Amino acid sequence: MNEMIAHLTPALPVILAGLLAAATPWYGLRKAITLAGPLLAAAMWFAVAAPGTYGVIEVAGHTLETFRFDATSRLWGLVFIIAAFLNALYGLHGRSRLQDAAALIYAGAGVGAVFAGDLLTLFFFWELTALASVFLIWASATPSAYRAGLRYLVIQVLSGVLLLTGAVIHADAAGSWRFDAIGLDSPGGAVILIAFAIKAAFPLVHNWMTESYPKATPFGAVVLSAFTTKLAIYALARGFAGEDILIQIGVVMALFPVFFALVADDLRKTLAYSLMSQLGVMVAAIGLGGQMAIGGAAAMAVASVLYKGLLFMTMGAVLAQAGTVQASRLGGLWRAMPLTALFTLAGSAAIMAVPLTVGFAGKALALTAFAREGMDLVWLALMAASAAAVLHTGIKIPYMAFFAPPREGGVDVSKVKEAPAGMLMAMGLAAFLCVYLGINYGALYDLLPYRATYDPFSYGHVISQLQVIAAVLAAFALLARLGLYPRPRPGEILDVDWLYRRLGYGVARWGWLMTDRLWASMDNVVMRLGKRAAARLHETFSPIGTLSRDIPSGALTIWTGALLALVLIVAYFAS
Amino acid sequence: MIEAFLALFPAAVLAQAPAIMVAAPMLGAALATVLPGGRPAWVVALFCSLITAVFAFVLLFQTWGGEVISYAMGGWAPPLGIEFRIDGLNAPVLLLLGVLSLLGVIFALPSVADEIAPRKQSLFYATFLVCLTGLIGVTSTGDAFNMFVFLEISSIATYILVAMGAEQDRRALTASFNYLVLGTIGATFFVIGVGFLYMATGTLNMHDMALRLVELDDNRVVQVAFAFVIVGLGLKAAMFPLHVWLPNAYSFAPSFVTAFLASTATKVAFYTLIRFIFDVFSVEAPFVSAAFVWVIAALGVIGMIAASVQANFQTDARRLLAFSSVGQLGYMLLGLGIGTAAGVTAGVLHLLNHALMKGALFMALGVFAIRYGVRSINDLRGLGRTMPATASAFSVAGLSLVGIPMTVGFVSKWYLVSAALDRGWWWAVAAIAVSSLLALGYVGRLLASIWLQSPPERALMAAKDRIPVMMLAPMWVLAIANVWFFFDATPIVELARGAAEAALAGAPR
Amino acid sequence: MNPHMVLRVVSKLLIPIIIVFGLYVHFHGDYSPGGGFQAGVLVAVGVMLYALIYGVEEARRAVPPWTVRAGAALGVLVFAGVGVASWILGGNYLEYEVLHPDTAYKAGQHLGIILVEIGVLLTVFSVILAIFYAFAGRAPDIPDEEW
Amino acid sequence: MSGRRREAGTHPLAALWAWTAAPAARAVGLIVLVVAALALAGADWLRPREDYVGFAAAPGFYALLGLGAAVIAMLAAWPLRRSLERREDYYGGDDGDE
Repeated sequence: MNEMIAHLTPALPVILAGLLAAATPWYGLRKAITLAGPLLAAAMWFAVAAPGTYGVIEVAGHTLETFRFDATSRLWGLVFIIAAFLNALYGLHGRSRLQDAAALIYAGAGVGAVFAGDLLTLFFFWELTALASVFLIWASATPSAYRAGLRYLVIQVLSGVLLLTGAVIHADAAGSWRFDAIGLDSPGGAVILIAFAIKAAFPLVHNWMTESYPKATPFGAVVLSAFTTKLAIYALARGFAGEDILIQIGVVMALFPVFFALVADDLRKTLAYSLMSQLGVMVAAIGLGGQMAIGGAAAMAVASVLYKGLLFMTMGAVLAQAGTVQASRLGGLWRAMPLTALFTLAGSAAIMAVPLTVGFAGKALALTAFAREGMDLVWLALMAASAAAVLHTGIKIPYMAFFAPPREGGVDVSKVKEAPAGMLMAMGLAAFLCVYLGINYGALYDLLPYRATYDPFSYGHVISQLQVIAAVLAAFALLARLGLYPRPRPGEILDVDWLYRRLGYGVARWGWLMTDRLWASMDNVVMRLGKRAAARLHETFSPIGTLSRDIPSGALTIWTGALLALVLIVAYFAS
Repeated sequence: MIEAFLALFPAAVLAQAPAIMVAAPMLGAALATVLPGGRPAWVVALFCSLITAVFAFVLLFQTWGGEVISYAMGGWAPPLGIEFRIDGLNAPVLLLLGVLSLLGVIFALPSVADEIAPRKQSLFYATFLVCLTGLIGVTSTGDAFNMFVFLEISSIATYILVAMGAEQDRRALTASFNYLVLGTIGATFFVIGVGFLYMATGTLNMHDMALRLVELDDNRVVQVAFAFVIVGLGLKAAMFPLHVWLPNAYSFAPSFVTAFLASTATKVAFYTLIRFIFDVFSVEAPFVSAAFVWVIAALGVIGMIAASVQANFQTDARRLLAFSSVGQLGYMLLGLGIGTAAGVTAGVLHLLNHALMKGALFMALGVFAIRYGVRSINDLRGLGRTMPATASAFSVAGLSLVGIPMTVGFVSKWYLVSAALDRGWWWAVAAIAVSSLLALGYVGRLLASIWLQSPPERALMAAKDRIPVMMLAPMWVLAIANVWFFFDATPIVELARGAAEAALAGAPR
Repeated sequence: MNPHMVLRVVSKLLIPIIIVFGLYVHFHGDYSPGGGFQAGVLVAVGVMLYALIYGVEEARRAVPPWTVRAGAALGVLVFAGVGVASWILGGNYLEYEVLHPDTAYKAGQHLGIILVEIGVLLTVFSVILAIFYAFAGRAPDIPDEEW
Repeated sequence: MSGRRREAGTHPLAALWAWTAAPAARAVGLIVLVVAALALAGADWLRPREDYVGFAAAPGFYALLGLGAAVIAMLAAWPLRRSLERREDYYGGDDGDE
């Protein structure tokens, strides 16, 4: 240990708190621990005086940089710590020890991954996020959640394995394990990019998110929404800033989920798709590169942690209190949960990027970067995607849950109670942050990796954003009145998960059947052809033949002979 | 510290250390045969394995800086007499034997008392000591024919040990018989190879043989000898297509025997492979280097994937781990096949680490078996709740088997990947990744069954007494070692590196 | 009247000779072909012949199984003990030279090899007999009527 | 938590949103929204904006963008949903084993 561990990574108290929570059966003490962990981490964050690399550990002949505190990582780290605290607050009433522990370990792993200075440390925490978070899905304890969790785990672990593979290749070529700009030129870069792409829910590999988040527990989905994808955005920003291909992917990623978000019946599924769309904007901004775009992506990530977290919290509260988040069974909940409705509206405003909310400050920066670069079409597409976000999230979530007329056979509003105090506190705090950072946007911009000289509150910007929002609202009201709005109804919307859940499964089954038949017919043919020869062999080697049938050692003896022949042949030709 | 340890022994004893290693368990075996009951025999076995462990450390320290100890049996100077030759390559294997036999014997008392009829227990321990004698002999001898003799001693004792499982399951008898047939084939191949070598070089001393083989690269007899030796020893080590004896033998043998064999017997056979390939023959001989790529590395890669796939389909926990052993052996073979110092280091490292993992895993299964009599994966369900201590140790070792960071499994996989990359073998890296995923699959099945499922009702009732500490302690020692040596990897990495250097030193060309 | 009179008489004559011949082979092993292994087999054959003629039960009375087990252990102990003795006398394991001060005639070598071979003889004798007992004990003896 | 609540299940703070349930709320809301949208779009003609993207500086552009995006999204959802929607337990419900 060349440099004594002066500053430990802030991940440590969070993970330790998680482990402690796992071992603490007393409810009160455990909750104190879950709150104390993030607070301690925040204290450690503020204790760092100057950027630099701390917490260097020597393990197995490798130097692990566990705490790299610089312009990029400090922002994400802080946001993750705040999110961990909000989540702990939100989970105050939760009785599940497993979830408390998993949430903290998962959050700690996210923090650790952000502060990782080298690829090995990154890999370690990367895998830890996967392993810890799956329990938040499994905690739902339904068979379908179990299977979704399994699929989630498989793809997340795959991401980790790819990361390790790519890292090894990259480090081999670059001669260093440092996690800096990787780029696609370097060998291994592509493999690492795929690893990141999985966690960032790129199109075609996004199903783990849209499938598992709605299956997680109310608390679990909140926690899940905060870390994994934002961690991937961080990793992309650090490793692949300015890779052109990300722009195209980002555009597709921003537009593709719009439809799914609009028609999904499960409101948490809507949120998952909407999250994917937001991530698409960030990915495109990272692909653009340059200080402003990266800053914009960072600001959006911060904003997204806050308002997406807030919306998942409110929907979690609805699920916990009303028993469902199916749009087709909800409506009129404002009567029972007025405060939750208020906070939902705050979150909606933020995701709509209404001026004076954090969403506005974030989105403005990212989209303006495109405009300044003269990438008009990309800009237009992303603008359209964010206009659609107003529709499919900003309006749909609060309207369907709270303000639509109650449904026939849906949730009986009179039996629903307002969310418990802990949840309300967490939602309130998140809503406050959404608005506070929107007004005092300087505080947010100061944390960005570059000094923003951009002022989002120019007349042109404010008015144009208001025009978009108002137009979408009016269009929604009009079409809903005309009955042209696709009203939610229960049903499964096919996504690319069909490829593996149906097609892949079907193909595998079909292949299995076919091979079975093939073997049978082959057997037949071989039997007929080989009958005479076999009979002869049998006559000759009868004792051995029976021996080999009864005892597998006979077969192995043949293998031994074959191997001997192989070695002999190799040796013969080699010299 | 090393000097202080060595200073504890008189010089005369230090000089006799190689012989003491072999003689102690041999005398112990004779003594145990005539003792009346299991417990006195166990005391003898414990004492002998303690001596073995202590002298394994002595030998290790004596050879630490690359020294070579040559011990002339009966005072007949090599190359004519039988030589015991300890160098950096076999000293770690001896250490492994010593430490794991000690831990195993501690574990054995309750386990054997449970699984073996009291009448046979003293003979059981005697057989175990004979087996240990043979394994130590194989590892320390420098004489090719003597190696064959010791190999047979250990093998025959192993057949008996495996057959002792018949009290639990009659299939142990067929398993043992199969093992006997195939083991004998392997030994015969080996001795044929040694015969050819003797024909070509006129010597049986392996060091002497290496010196004489330098000029005999083109000799067909030598090449044939090489083929016989590789295949014979490969069979003993359960190299992939020749592994068929192993799963049955491991799954029907008594628990202690499986734990002991899995962590030592195949390791010793693997050591003999290294000894022959690198030390007696040379990597620089064209037929050896060709065999590396086309036979050893290729079979290693095929084995680590095929056996891992097979492990995924097993329903019996011990069988699953047995197939996993075959797969893990693939890693070691791949390390050898890479053929560089880094590759051999990785191979030996994985050899040591795998002994730690599998020792702990099989011991844990033994504990499960003694408490609930469970064997199939299905029966493991809920054990995390009913036996958390054992289940945790099992999980740690299982994760190490997968190669999760913070366990030694990661360290050895790490070295293996680096070695493969140095050589530019991308396909090998890909295969390691695939095999690791497969390992995750089968270990995941075990762990999911243990931790995620609820215990069957009867499990709570059928519980016998508390688990003896004597079973828990060695298991936990191994499980902790699995984590410890990740954070302090230097000792084992140095051991492996020393072994690789000794192996590659070979004869000057 | 016992139907095997001839066999019994002849075997009673032969068995001591066989055993003595075994010992002869053993002691010859020192300087010409022969030795403990072959001798052990020969001596065991003597007992086996006895068992064939008089029945396994009789043979078991003459050479009880526990002696067989003890003999095997004792043989190994003798063998290993010679090694330990040579340690104590300051030599390497099984270094016979140190066993006797007379080096001119290699007396130590002679002594050592004979002692070791005695160990081998004992073990081989015992083990061969143990195998014989194990197999012979499985099937009932051939009844007298079938001779 | 007192007995003063007029209706079962109604939160005391629900008064905050009571207006949304007013009979006229829907019609009035529609009118207000449309008027607001038109007014905001009209502002462009009163005070021209600047923009980095050339065509975006055109008056009313953002309103059209919002309108277009929303209408296209909503209308496109119908055919897409018809082709992609399956019954709820398509992948097997909670008791199937996929």
